[in-house]
Amino acid sequence: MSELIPLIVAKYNYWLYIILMMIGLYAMIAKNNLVKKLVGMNIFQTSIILFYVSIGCKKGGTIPIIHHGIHAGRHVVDPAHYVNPLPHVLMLTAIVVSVSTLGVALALAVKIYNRYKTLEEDEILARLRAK
Amino acid sequence: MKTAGIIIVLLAGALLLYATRDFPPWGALDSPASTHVSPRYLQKAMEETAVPNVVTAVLADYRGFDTMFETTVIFCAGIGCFILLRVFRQRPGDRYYRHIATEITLHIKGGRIPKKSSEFERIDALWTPYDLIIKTVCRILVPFIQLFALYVIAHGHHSPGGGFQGGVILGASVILLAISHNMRTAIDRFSEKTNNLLMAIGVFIYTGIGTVCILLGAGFLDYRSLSAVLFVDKIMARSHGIFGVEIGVGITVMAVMISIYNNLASAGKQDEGL
Amino acid sequence: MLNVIVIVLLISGLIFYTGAAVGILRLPDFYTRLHAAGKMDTLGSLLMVLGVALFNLHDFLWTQFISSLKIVLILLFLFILSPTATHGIVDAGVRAGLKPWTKEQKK
Amino acid sequence: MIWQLDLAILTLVIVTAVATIAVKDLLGCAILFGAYSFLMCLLWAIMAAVDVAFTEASVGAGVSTVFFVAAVFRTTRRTRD
Amino acid sequence: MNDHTPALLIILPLLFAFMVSGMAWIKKSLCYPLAVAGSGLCAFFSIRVFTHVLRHGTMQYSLGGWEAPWGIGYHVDLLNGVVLVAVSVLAFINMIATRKAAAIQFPEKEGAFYALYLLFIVGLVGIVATGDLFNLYVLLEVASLTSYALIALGEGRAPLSSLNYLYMGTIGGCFYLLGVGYLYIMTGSLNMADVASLLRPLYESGAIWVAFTFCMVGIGVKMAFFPLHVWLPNAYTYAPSAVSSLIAPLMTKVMVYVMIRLMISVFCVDFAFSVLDLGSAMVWLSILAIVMGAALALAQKNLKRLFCYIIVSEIGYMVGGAWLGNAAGMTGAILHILNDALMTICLFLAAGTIHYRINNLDLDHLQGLFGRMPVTMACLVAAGLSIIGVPPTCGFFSKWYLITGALQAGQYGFMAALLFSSLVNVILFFRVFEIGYYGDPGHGHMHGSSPETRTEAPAAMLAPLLILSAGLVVMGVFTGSIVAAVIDPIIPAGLAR
Repeated sequence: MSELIPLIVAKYNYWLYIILMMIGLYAMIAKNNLVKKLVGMNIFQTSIILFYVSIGCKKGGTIPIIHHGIHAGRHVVDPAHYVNPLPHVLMLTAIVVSVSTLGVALALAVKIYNRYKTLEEDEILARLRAK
Repeated sequence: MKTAGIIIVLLAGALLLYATRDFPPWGALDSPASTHVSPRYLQKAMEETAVPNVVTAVLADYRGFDTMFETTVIFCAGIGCFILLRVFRQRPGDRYYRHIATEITLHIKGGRIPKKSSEFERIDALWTPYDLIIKTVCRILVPFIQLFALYVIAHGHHSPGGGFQGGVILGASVILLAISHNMRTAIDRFSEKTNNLLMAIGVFIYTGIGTVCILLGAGFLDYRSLSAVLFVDKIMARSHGIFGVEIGVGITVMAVMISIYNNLASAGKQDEGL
Repeated sequence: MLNVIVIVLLISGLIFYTGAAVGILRLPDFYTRLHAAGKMDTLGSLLMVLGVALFNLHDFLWTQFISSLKIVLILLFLFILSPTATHGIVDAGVRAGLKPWTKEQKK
Repeated sequence: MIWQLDLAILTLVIVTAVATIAVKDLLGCAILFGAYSFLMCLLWAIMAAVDVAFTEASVGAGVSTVFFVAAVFRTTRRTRD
Repeated sequence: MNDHTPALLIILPLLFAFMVSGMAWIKKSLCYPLAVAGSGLCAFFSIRVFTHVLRHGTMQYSLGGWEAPWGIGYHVDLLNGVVLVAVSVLAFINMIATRKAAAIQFPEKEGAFYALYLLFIVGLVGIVATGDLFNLYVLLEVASLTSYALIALGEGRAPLSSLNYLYMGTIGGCFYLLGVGYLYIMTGSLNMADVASLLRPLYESGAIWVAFTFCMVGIGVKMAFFPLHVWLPNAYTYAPSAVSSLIAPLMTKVMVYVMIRLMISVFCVDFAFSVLDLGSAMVWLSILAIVMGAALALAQKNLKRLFCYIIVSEIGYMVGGAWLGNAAGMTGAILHILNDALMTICLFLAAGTIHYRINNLDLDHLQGLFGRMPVTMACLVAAGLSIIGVPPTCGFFSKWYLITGALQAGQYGFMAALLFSSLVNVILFFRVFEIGYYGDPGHGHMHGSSPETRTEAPAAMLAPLLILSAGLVVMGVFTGSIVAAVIDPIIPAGLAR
């Protein structure tokens, strides 16, 4: 047991993000409702963000805002004290992309609902086939 | 579809799981991700940009080009929602008016649209009497939210936050007004034209600052050259450049959030919503 | 001394939170549940946030004081907003025509 | 970061994610999605990614939920799965 | 003083896009001229960049004044340069050619439409010019988001097919992002050249292999490679004609470019061909793509839909050529990116012009079109011959290189598939020509004007179409020099000659 815990601690974050990703991807592929698919899409995207943020983690690192370490006019900063800022930057962008996609997709969903009066994919396809 | 979905999902999951075998342990200090590029940001950001929040420094300066396109993505979403949903010519439907003094509700079916007047107030078709407590509290709250949003934008150099978060909060304050009162109240204060212009102006500020840098003889988004205009040294010029950029981001994000909400909640008619 | 106050505040906050959680789970209908959630949650969060604000003043510095002040502002907003939100939900419930639970009804 | 706390929140996140795609009401789905985003935001705050957490709190838990609710208001709550 | 053209190439259309969208609320009549100016400047600067690269070699531009692994760098070599020119020039020509059609379809939202149009160009041009993996993702999302919105403007099923495209496209984008994440965790860098140099000792690692797979699957979704092509036909068929002639030729080709770029300058050819040894599997997949695309095209009754399936099979050509693993195949693939962009824009512009006049693209409505729109149909014939691969046109030459590559690699199946699809294209186009030439003009056209009158499209639409179809032949004639000057230097040394 005592050997097992370090092994799990070393990687569990990556495993759990994969589970989240699988949930999201499954919802996107298998769900029938258009808005449900969107929720799946968002879960998928957040899971990727989780993955990136996990990359940036460092043991014993604090938030990347520099608050000490001025020596003789020069800032001496030990990178091990702060977590990696680059994945955070990338993920800010990814969050923005996900909310933009969500906006456009919801606009499309509203448009589709106005035309077909339903959000179920199979009902829409049945209606199209009936025409 | 379900079985296909399960197969694809399991396949992808298994592949990803297989790859985690080769990953460095979580949080390891000697992983390539934390030794190759990022240490330089942490060590030099304060010296080179005078911004203690390294995320802001990387976001708006080292990788400022990414952020410009991030703002562009938001702008695309705003324009996309507008072009998809907005309907300009609408058939006159049923409208409801209330005489303010006597609280008599009038129902006008089709026909001409009456002009604005001070005695009658237009109300939603899905009319719910708006609650006094919620209305008052929200009206008191909105200025404070906006103040906080401005603080977040301006203080992004020293604390978490920045243009994007502040812009979202600014947009949320107007959305709160639209939810707690009604959409016309919000649109009266913040018209569609202003909103759409601000949407373009914000990103224009960002790109414009980059272009000004070119005109001053440095590379695109190289804020150092702004020192000639701002009368500060090169490091502070970077800091000020980041601030200008953040303002642009904030304006665009605010306008886009409001625009998407208005178009979504009113299905493009922009008269009544949630 | 400060520590004791902080611990007392945090623990009493936790007690109120627990009460809110039990109330939401155990009470019979919409209104009573919201009653529990609205009141207990507000008080619980007030106490906890106050505890955090005091804890922040551990070594008294100007910057620490400023951040404590900000936390007190959060407290103020919570005090206004949490009841308003509860009121809004109850109002919507009344409009939607939910009947309050009476003793005669079965659970 | 305390890995036990981290693991507990991650488990909660997965539970909310499953609940979000399993619930049979779109409005409930939107609200659960807000809860999911908020838990995610907590997780990132624990992992010291404060900027990401702030953004997720304002975007994921705030504006996205409002967008979902607005879209559900203009369409329908009904869903079969 | 350094040269800013690589940056200006992207910034100027971006600036003009914002101006157009703001101008829509101030003075509407200025929108279109501004859009043309933006697109034209983009084309002008891309040509300048290309000539500069031809003369002086690779151009580097670091944005924000930060050196490459820390900041974002642009890296324009010959491969980028030539694709840049193709993208920006074709987008510019399409903007001029579809002015009338767009003005009819979106009378009130012209400003927003042209803003999205310019942003789409910005996205594509940025994808081609960038040297940073994550920047590529952001620009990919710019291009995708604009194309979702533009496609959904069409009639009928357009919103639904656009939403399907959005789901597929987001899965693709996320897979690409995952792949980049895996690369980042293993190497710690995002710059393409830097990653390539750091990857070499890691070739045996499973994570790199998975990263490669996910990048390729993501790009494959976006470029509609065969099993992942389901979104393409509906999306491009129901899109408005001004949009489909913009997106159909450019988006998929740029994605093929991204695939080649990842293969030759991120993962390097050694990894793609010797370590992974995926070559023959990918070639078999593309054989499937070509055959299925051609077979499905045979079953279509709508002109635009037929072209869409032709695109699916052409994607198979390019992917297969790139994965043949020798210089001739790669040359064929790169040449085919250019040629196919030119051919498909011709096809879709012709289809758009026909749609502008008769408002219907079902094959049985096209009867007697040669009499009614002779010039448009002549251009359609030229594009069709090029797709089939008739010698003076450019389609022949890229097919020639592909077949040579297939023979050298011993992939006779690929060669057979190429010949099969050419045969199918012959059948397809001659059926269209037959309907257009011999079909009874009165039939299927009960309403409207007398069938004998010539209702040729306005000159503003015809002139670009004529220029483009002349370009088909010009490209064909100058193939030799293009290959010698542009494509030969970029073939990586690791490939068998």
